[in-house]
Amino acid sequence: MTSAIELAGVWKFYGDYAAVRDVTLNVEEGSCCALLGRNGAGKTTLLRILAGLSSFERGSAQLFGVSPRQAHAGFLGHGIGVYEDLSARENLHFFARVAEVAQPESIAAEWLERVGLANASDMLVRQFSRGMRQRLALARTFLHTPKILLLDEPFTSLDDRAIAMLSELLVESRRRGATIILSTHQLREAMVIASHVALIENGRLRHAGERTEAMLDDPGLLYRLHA
Amino acid sequence: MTSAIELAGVWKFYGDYAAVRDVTLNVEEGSCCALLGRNGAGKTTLLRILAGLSSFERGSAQLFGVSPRQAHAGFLGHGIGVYEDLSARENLHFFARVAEVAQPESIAAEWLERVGLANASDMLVRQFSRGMRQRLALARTFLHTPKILLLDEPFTSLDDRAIAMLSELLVESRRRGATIILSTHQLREAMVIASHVALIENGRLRHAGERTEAMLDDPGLLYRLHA
Amino acid sequence: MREKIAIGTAAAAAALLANNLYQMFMVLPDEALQGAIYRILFFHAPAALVGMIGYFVALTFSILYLSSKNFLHDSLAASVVEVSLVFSVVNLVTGSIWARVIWGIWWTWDARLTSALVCVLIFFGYLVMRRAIEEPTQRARLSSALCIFGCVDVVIVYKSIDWFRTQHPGPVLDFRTGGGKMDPAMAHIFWLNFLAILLVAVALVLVRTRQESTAREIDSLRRLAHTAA
Amino acid sequence: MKTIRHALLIARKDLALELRTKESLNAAGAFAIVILVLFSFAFEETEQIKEIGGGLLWLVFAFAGALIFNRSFARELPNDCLDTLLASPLSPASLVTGKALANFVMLLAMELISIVIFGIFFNVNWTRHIGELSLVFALGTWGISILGAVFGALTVNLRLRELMLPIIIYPLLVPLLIAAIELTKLLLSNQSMTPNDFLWTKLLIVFDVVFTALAMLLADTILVN
Amino acid sequence: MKTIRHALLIARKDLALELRTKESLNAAGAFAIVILVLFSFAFEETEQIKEIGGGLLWLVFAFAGALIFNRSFARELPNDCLDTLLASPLSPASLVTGKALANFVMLLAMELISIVIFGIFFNVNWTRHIGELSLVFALGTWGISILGAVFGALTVNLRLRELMLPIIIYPLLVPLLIAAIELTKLLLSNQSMTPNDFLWTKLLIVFDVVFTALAMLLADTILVN
Ligand code: HEM
Ligand SMILES: Nc1ncnc2c1ncn2[C@@H]1O[C@H](COP(=O)(O)OP(=O)(O)OP(=O)(O)O)[C@@H](O)[C@H]1O
Ligand SMILES: Nc1ncnc2c1ncn2[C@@H]1O[C@H](COP(=O)(O)OP(=O)(O)OP(=O)(O)O)[C@@H](O)[C@H]1O
Ligand SMILES: [Mg+2]
Ligand SMILES: [Mg+2]
Repeated sequence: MTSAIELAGVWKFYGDYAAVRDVTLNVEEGSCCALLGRNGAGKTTLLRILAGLSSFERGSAQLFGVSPRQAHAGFLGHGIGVYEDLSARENLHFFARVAEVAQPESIAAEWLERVGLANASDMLVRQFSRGMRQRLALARTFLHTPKILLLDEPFTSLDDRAIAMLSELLVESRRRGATIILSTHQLREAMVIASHVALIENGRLRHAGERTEAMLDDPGLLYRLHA
Repeated sequence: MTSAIELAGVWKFYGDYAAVRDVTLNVEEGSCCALLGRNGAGKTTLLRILAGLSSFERGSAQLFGVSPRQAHAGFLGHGIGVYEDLSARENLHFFARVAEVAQPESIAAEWLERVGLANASDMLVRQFSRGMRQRLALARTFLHTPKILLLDEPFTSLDDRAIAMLSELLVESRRRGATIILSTHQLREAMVIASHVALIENGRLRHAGERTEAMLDDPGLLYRLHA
Repeated sequence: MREKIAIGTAAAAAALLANNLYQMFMVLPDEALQGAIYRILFFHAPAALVGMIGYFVALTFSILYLSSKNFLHDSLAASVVEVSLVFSVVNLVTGSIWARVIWGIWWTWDARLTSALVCVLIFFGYLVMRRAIEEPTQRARLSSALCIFGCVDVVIVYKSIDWFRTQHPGPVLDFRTGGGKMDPAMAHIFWLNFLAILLVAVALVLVRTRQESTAREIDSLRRLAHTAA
Repeated sequence: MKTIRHALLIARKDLALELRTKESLNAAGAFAIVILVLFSFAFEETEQIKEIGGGLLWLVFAFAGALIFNRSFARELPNDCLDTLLASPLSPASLVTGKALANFVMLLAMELISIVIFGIFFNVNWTRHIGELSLVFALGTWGISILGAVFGALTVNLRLRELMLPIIIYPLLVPLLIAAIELTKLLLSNQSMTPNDFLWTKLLIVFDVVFTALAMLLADTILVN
Repeated sequence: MKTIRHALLIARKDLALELRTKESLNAAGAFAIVILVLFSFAFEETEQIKEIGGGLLWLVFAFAGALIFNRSFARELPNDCLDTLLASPLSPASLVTGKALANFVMLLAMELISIVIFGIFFNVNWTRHIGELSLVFALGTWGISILGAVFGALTVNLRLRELMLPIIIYPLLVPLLIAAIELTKLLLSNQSMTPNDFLWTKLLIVFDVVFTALAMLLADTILVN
């Protein structure tokens, strides 16, 4: 199996605090890796490094052999990355054009349908509820069918149906060969979707491997093993 | 039992869209009501009305017999309401003074300890991870021991430990007589904590009553009943 | 080692300055038109030149930082700008005094004077901005960019007397006119004093850089402590 | 009493947020220098400058004010802090007053630096009537600050934002600025006051009182949805 | 090609956002009007005004520009939109160019309004050399806009951003402003161009080219962490 994502000995400092410490991680092409860890462990920092949004001091990071800045992964961060004063449709049009998608209009309409915002497509984002925003942000991220998806707590504020919709999106993305890393605190959902898990604690990678049956039955297992 | 929160025939319009439709709801003093509903159902709107942050067109809303603007409930919204460029401690000092708490300094220190931010108390909030922010926001909300707590998706981004901490805070608050309404999509956690549940759908209240044993065993039950 | 170089440079500068001052006041005669005051030239123009050279050195270090991400280059750029700024201010002040004596006014808005003042403002802004940014990589990155933009103005300062008819005298120095505009004895002292002032600047830069790198060492030691923990 | 205490709380918080370090004074100083230099470029002869010194100064203040006021409520937008304050026992009036106080302090600091630099650049002696001058500055600055706070509140309010109210609020400042300019001109040129000039002072005072009262009354309307 | 297409995309998006919210246009427009009104009070003699008209106008543009540029990248901060753009295939250079284009259009609109008001208030006929004047305005405004975009990006994450931006860009703008002022003065007073004046035009063009090139080169450095 080829590695889609390769991190080797990466350190990231904020001032003199090391938020990521000597992390070496390979994610196979086509797998879905759940990045787990307590608040402040360094999940967001790691994902931002992979998205090319954050510099790091030591080590190397590569996505399909190129630097994160060149890989243009689909990235969904804590901030959701859509404009408050544009409508849902305008947002998707804009980001579709930015991503150089072939038919921005029809793709945008299709995605509005998929994430259940077809009725609200001409409302401004500032009029959206929190969950509707998150759905729009998901559409924005998946829109250009990126080969690598970096999702930071994508389940936030989603209702049961939207969670099912996102799970389906993830399964479908894997089927077309995309590689996924997602961080989350919703262990149960994560275990169902993930093929691999990684646990990060105080910036250090404590575990990385396949998601086992035992984890599926007891989502909190990993935390307890490394307590 | 006296009602702490009384909503009678409340309608709220955004332009010509009715986000809250004829909602009549009483929440008993000392109870904990989980407000459930799909994305865009109207949970946030309802909580904002109760916090006095949103006007409404018809009906009446009272908290302990006074209008929401005078009741000064403890409110935690989607935005977390802390300043990015103040440290955690400075934030709590400020909000403790705003709430006219007796000993702002010691109370702030105590709460930093409780939410697990004692080590990070002099960091600026902009340096916090998403979960650390949420913890700080919880401290900000509970700090002045309000009689009514309005919590909009308080579990967002919290890790397992922080969820346990929040559950404990809620139990403790009820013990001292506080009334709680919280909205969430994390049904499992909600069912464990709540004494009552309310379901809102397209702005209409579809269900309000005690949380039954059946719901505890099957958190999705309510949604299925009203499908 | 670096300390010794700094001390050595400072000593050389002091010796040279002493010699120059003796030559200036005891050997050279008064100038025909201006009298004694013309001697201010020996400080006025070299200060300007050293300042401008400094900005280009800082430009070089800024570009070096951007290609190498080596913080040493960043602190060198910053200390060079700081020292250059001092000499630019010396140039402004001596020029002002001279203007007061010769032209009867402290200041006029001609191209040379204006651009020289703007240059000071730009690099003052550079220092203000550096102080306002706490994160070291961000500070180095942004101030390097600003330095590159600022140096465009230095070119304007230098060329202003060629491009515009100004109150300020046109080019006189040999390397710009091809020679002949300045008395050789005067030119000799002029360049000697230029050298002296350049040495003072180098000594100051060395001291400043040492302070900066000490601060950086402390910083990285602290990181190391965290790394071990 | 409570309103004042709360207003002070807000003002202190705002100042802490913006002025964490003494670098901010550097920044204010640099700003004043740059603007004044820009002015002298635009109007080359210094003689002219002396004549219009009063106007010049207040223009700089109005510009610095615009930059400061734009931030004053915008600072409450990230993380919905404004909501948190509105849900708290703090009254909207104390919020507006607090913002005005913070604006006042920041602007006054800027003004102090500006006038010192102005004196040096344009060779104007402004210390002769320093008492009266301080009074004029304080009165004028308070007027700008309270209107700036109201203006800031208006612009963050989504309901009112499209109403182009800022365009109305700004011209409201014109009478105050004219009064302040006339008085400053007078004091800088070392003339004595005529009854006509007291009129300007009165105008300043009336303006301050009226707008402060209006701000208190309308704070609720402006801030609460 | 791709850079230009992307830049246009960004510019269109920014203009759409601005037209919807009018955040900076309101503030900048109101401010420009107030300054012009104030100045018409400060100088009672219209003769004086004609002489300093060029300086006055460009000063107003520079000030209004600061209000516009402060927002230009700040608009990307809510919801971390800037991160999304940086993670996308869009190059930082096209982002800066796009912002500069949006700034350019907004500032030009502002200038049009200002000069019309100026003409009315001060009784100046500015339509005689409208072709040359447009050229001078376009060249000058592009220079201001590109610098405003670059330094808007540079200061977007700094505290005291509002003050920091003018501190840094105004000194850099001085040569350009002086050239624009000289040319505007000339064109407003209806004189014909001398060779010396072509120098000013050349300066404007060189300035635009140099700073645009530097902006393209340094966009990466400034925007990417
Ligand atoms: C980068 C900036 C400057 C450089 C390189 C520079 C260089 C020179 C040089 C080489 C001379 C000698 C010319 C001669 O002897 O004919 C000179 C003269 C002079 N400079 Fe500067 N200068 C600079 C800035 C200034 C400034 C800012 C001022 C005023 C504040 C100033 C005021 C004068 C005066 C008054 C003279 C003598 C004029 C005369 O002889 O008529 N200079 N400068
Ligand atoms: N700009 C910053 N300056 C200083 N420290 C920072 C900064 N950003 C993050 N940190 C620190 O880095 C650590 C890791 O943060 P990160 O956001 O990656 O955590 P996380 O795993 O995503 O947590 P969460 O589950 O709460 O989102 C935290 O301790 C945080 O305080
Ligand atoms: N400012 C507004 N203008 C117009 N419509 C709005 C506005 N705010 C909210 N709405 C609409 O009101 C409805 C209810 O929104 P609300 O935020 O209360 O939902 P919610 O139940 O909190 O959803 P979520 O679970 O996604 O947070 C939504 O359909 C939303 O589009
Ligand atoms: Mg995170
Ligand atoms: Mg909600």
